[in-house]
Amino acid sequence: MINEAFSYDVAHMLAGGMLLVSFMLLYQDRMYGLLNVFALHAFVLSLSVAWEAYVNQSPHLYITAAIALILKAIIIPTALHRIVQRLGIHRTVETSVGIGATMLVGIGLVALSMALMLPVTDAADPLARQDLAFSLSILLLGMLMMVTRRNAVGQVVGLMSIENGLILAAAGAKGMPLVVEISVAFSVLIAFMVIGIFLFRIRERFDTVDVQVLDSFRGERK
Amino acid sequence: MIIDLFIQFIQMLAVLLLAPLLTGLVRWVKARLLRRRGASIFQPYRDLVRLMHKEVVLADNASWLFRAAPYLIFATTWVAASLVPTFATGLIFSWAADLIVIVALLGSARFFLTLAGLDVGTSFGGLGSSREVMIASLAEPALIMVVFTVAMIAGSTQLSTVSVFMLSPEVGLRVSLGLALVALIIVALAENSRIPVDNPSTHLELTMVHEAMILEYSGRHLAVLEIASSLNLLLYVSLISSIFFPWGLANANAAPAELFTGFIFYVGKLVVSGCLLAVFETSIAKMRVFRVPQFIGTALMMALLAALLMFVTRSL
Amino acid sequence: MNLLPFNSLIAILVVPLVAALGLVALPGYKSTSRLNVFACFLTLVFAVSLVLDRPPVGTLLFVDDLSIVFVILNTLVGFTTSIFSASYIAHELDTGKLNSTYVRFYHATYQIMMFAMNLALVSNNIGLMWVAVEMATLTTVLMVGIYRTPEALEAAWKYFILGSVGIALALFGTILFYVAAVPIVGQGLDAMTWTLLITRVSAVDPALINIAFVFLLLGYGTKVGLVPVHAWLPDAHAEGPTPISAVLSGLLLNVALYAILRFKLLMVANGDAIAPGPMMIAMGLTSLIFAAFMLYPRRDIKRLFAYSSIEHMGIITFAFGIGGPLANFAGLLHMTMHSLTKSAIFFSVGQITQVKKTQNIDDIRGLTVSHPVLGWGLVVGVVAIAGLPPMGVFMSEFLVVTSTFANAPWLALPLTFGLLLALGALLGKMSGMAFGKPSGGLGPVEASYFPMVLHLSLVLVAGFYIPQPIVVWFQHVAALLG
Amino acid sequence: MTPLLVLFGCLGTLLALMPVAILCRRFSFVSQLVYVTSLMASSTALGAVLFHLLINPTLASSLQLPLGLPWLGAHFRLDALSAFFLAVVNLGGAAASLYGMGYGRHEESPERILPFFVMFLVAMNLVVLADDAFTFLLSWEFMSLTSWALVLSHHRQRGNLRAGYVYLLMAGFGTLSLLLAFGLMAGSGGEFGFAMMRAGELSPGLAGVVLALTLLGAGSKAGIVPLHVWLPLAHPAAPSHISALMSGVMTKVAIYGFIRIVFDLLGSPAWWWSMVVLVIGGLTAVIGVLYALMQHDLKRLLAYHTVENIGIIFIGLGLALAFEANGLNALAALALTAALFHVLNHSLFKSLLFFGAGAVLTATGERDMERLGGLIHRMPLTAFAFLVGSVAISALPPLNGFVSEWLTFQAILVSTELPQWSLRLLVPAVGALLALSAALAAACFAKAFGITFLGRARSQAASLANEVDRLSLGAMLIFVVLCLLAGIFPGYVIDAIAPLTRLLVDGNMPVQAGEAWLTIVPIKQSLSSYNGLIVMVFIVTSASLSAFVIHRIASRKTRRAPAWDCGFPDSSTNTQYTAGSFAQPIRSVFGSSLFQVREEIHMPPQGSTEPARMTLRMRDLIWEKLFAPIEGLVAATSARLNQSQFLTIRKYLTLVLVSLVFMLMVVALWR
Repeated sequence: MINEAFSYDVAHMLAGGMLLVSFMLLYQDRMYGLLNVFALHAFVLSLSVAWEAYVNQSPHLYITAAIALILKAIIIPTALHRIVQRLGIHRTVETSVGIGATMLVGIGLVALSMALMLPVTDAADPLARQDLAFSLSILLLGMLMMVTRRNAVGQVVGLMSIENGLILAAAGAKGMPLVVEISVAFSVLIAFMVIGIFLFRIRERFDTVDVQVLDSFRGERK
Repeated sequence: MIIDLFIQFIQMLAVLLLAPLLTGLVRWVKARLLRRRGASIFQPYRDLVRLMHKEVVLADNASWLFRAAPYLIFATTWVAASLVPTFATGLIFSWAADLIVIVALLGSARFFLTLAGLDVGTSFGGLGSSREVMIASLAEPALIMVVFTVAMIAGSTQLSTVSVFMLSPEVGLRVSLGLALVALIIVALAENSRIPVDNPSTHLELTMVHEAMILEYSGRHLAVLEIASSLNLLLYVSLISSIFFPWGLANANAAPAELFTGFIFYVGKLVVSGCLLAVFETSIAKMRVFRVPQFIGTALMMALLAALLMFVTRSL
Repeated sequence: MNLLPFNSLIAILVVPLVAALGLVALPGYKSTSRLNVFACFLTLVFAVSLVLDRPPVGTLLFVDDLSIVFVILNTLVGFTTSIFSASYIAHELDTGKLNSTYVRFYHATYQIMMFAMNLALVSNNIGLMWVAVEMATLTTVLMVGIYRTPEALEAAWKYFILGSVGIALALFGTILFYVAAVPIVGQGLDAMTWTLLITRVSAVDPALINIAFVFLLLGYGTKVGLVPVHAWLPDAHAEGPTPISAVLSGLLLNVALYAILRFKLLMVANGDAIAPGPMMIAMGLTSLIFAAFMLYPRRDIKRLFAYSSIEHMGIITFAFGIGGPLANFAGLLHMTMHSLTKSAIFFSVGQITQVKKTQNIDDIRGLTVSHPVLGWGLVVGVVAIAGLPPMGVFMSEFLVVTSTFANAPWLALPLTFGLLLALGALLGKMSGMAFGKPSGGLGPVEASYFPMVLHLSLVLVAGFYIPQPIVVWFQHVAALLG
Repeated sequence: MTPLLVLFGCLGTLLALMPVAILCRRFSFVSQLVYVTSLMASSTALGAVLFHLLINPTLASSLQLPLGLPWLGAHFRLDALSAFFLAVVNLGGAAASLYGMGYGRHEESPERILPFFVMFLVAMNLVVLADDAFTFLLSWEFMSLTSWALVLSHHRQRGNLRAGYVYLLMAGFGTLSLLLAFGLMAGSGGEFGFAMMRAGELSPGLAGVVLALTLLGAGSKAGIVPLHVWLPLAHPAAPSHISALMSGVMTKVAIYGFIRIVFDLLGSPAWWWSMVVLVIGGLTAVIGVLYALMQHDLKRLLAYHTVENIGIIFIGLGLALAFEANGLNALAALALTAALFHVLNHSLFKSLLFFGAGAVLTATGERDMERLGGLIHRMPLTAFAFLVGSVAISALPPLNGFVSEWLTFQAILVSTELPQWSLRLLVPAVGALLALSAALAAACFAKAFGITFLGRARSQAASLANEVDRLSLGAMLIFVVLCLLAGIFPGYVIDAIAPLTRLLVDGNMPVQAGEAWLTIVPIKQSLSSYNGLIVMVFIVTSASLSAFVIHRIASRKTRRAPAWDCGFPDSSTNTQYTAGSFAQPIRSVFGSSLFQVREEIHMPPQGSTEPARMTLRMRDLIWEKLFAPIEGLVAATSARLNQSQFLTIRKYLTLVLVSLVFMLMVVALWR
């Protein structure tokens, strides 16, 4: 059994790494780059979940780590690559807010989540506290990303980075039953499936998945 | 009891008989003032008799209302007039109706007159009626306000009680009384369609109000309406005199002598007021119909002012 | 006593699942729709039997008085809606708006949705509850998109994106709750078991569950359709098949609200935590007034009533936020009345849109002349939903308004303002549609009026007479809700 | 068998009629069936309440049903106040049913009237009977709802939809204000029983708020200015016997609501309340009658007159409040009696007048006075009835309208007893307004009757009109007789009202039954007294006497000839005065400010033969300045907010993020 401090540092490092990657996601403005960075995000996630599993001797977390690795780090990015190719939108610059502003807001959000989390979780053990703080900021950054991305793929990626943050939190929560991970995986699966269906259908009818076009102008809009 | 009834009866008869005389007097004085010889003051009686014996020429689409109206108007006016103490107070039926009722009775007379004006469906009739209601809509509130003032002072709306109180010393001289008097006189002029509001002796469409309404009447109907209008004049004169100049009013259950003096006083008042009216009418000009509202409006304002003064100063 | 060979709590979950499988397998429209109705009826029966024999509290599943109210309401409306949808879908098939494969898919999803909602209502585990709510959401997403028209797809897409953000928030809230509970209750399932939490929550670190509640309120609030996270709701109602609109308004919103209520109980039970009331009151009032304003510019009949659902959800949230036996009773009553009335309205609206072949309010005129039953049904429904007597909503709104006088009288002003605003909008639209010279399609209605009439008569009776047992029950639950 | 039970029997019968009317709508007999049954039920109810009011007015019988709020139940109570108003309601209901038996024959879609008609009657009865807030509000709003349905019974006519909409919206507004008022009175405990509200004491401030809310709630239903806007739209839109019910009876139910809350439940009043009520009453009276003068739609004119009479009633109520607040209970009783008497009177002659208008409508198909005229020849009985109604509503002796107005004047005259200066200044001014409105009312009905029934027919329809059926005439004649009786035997009515005043302001006028010759004496003989009977007898005798004498001693010859008209008779009926031209002088006096009247005369150019044209422009300032802005504000706000409903998903997500961050910050700061 390795000592507390070391495991703590590793966990900290990995979680912090994820946060860093979230920032990278935030300023990626090319499709392919975005997908690659997301794959990296999922990879770091799986690492940190695995580490949690190792430290807490909770083997079921390995499953989660595996799901994260296989599904999020490999399958989904490649699938999205395909979609991007088929839709021919890999060239589009698709952030709608300036990178700098986004970054500033992101930093603000991180600060907020730290301010919220670190003081309150005294009762919980330090590991969980770290993870909660990081995952909250990852979640917020993910939302920020969904807000700043103009097209569907970007938003889906943002959504999935939110999921990653959630999984990080769930993994950090000691002994959290299997229910949650399964549900997460399951929800992500559904998510991907549905998105796939939608993108496909949308392709049928629109020449772009730009969300702005999706908002049709019903008679009610005046 | 019998005496009271008798006196009441006498009064009713008196007003009926004296009314044409007053009209005749006013006409005669006006004529003299205009350096004309003028018809005798008894001319109205002759006119009435002549009219009564003429046949009635009814417009083709005159309804039953047109024929009933004169009698209704006459009746209401007469009842009102007979409720005003002329030479004696404390009439037996005075409690049956107070000042407000008298005002309302005149109102109903006017109501039927306007309807009669509309009945035949001629342009003149409508013209008369519409102007009449416009005048009345201002004159009636003014009258009510005068009534308020008087009632405040006398502590009653019973006319007999009022005039008795007015005789008593504690009346004193009051601003509101003066205002009320002026208002009442203006209203009286308006309600009797005298100059400057209306001109009884013209058939010029621009100036007609009262005459326009009774334009279609003839024969006995016209006669009855004439009596009614002179009754109206008499009523207002005796109203003013019994409120503001109640001197010489006898008490109902007084000795015959007193009653007689009261009667003399009353006739005197009639003569004086008749002359005053004639002088007034000859000395000023008829005003345009649409300046009439201001004229009567001032009466309303004065009466309201008087009432307000009373309400505030009373019980101080 | 146990009337049944097996636990009816399990039954209300198993029946829909089995039915779903069967519906996927079975071909042909008639049989499937019949099976659908039958399955719903069976579920309803089992749900009612829950009142008679209460199964023991399990670690995953349990029912208490609160959840039984929701379950019965849920299954009842589910049943009537299935009857309505049978005729509705038949018409859609005839007009070729749907083909048979989609219908099969539709029925299966319908059952899965029922399963998910029941599961959410009877789960004793906050994690499981979360899973169930999300499952219900996702199934409805599929239903909304079923017509594949651009608008339908857009609506479903919007619903999906906003919904899954809601999912994420709710999950994070749940995790936080777990983390907060671990030190007290200990690791594992226990820290997520509601019945255990409610007993021990007083010792939990309040600061953490405060944050958790924010996430839960926003997360589940998205499903409830509270302003400002309501954006998906009007489109989803307008573009999906009308039975689904009925189910969304009548059931799904309640289920999400149920989740919020469960956590509100926990918050209240923990003494030092932030009071959940003010947040719920604020969101409720915002939803009410905002939705009331939104009723005026509406041109699409289904959107109109979608916004009215937001409005009423606002009222209900407001009532539960006020708290206290009276307000909670009012909230429960209002929720029941709203589910019944709103689904009845959607039944009539569905038939109207089918006979008039339009959803545009301006093209629907003189219904009481052309289709008396539909027209008067709509009139009665709108009169009820606008809170006019002698319908049940009047009673509940009366109670909601008067309950504010107990502790916060000034809140009655914005509340009544919103009510009046909504009244004006709804009546204006309704009188235009129901009266005047008929226009649009004059064809006959082949669908059955039974569900609409049933709901409306229930609401009508509730307006001046509520049976004593139900009153006692509701009062007990209201007391539970603190 | 107490009156209350009889009453509920009748209500049950009426309710039972509703499904019958719906189910048997195909058969022709149903309308007769419904009207006959409702006639019987209403008259039975009338008998029951009269029994209660005259035999044992002091005892209050109450009843509780397991309906309404579960833990409260539905409470009903029959005391003197409710008995009086129930009498008004059921009298109107019976007459309307009788009238409907004839009038309903011409109805093309009775199924849109009959069910709501009976429910409307039931609702009005229940409002007056209710003894707890919930039952009261339920019946109150149900009353509005059913009458709304009746307003929409001719929903295809232009403007009726809007009328119904405005009506129901105002009704909802009123109900919500009353709801707030009751909420305040019930307090935190939520005691909704009237008995408990009576017991409870409110702080003066709260009581004032309750008064204001009650004025908004009951006032909007009664039609006080400026909340009257719905009334002239809705009342004429309904079938005439419904209009009669709405104008003659429903507004009285609203008055009942006001009296019940302010005089009964709210406890002792503060003197300044009366200021508010008096001002509102006076303004309502004058503005209402001015609006009426400007109308040429007969039924709308009548509706505006309802507004005026409501104003008169509120003046009486205000005076009663003033006296009661100063402990002058006898005088309060006088004022309250005047108000209640006018309630009765108005219900009588307003129903009568609406019946008359309905008769004209059936006979000619016209409501526009400009297309009527000369009907006195074609339908003499209707004309007579309408004339009596007009005389009564114009407050002319010896009919009933005058008595209540006279009593109000008496109450104003004794208000010098009041200690407050402001009241002493206000009351005579209000008196002036009252007198003004009375005079204008006379003018208005000279116009209404004169233009509609007198003169020459202005349209084909009017010249071919025929007298209406016997049943309608019967309904009218009943009211004619009642108006006359209430006018010449006012003492009995006053004595019948005495228990109410004892109940509400625990004082009463001197008993009138003892007075000689059936005179009425408000306070004491020397102060003022009135005897309708004597005046009546005097007028009749002198009129007939004079007629008799003249016919006997002078000529009785009569000849028909064309009208003289100053020598310029014109055969065309267009030369007659119209409703518009009749009102022109008054319009020019009063209308310039309130209605912004603008008259433009376009003379034809020299030598051209075309006629000169006059265009008249009038504006309804109350609507334009008060309601149109609200309408516009709501529309603008919703349009503005509506923009936020069609954003991109991204923007919605931003919304979610922002609200999340906001709430998190709140929590962070809260700690």
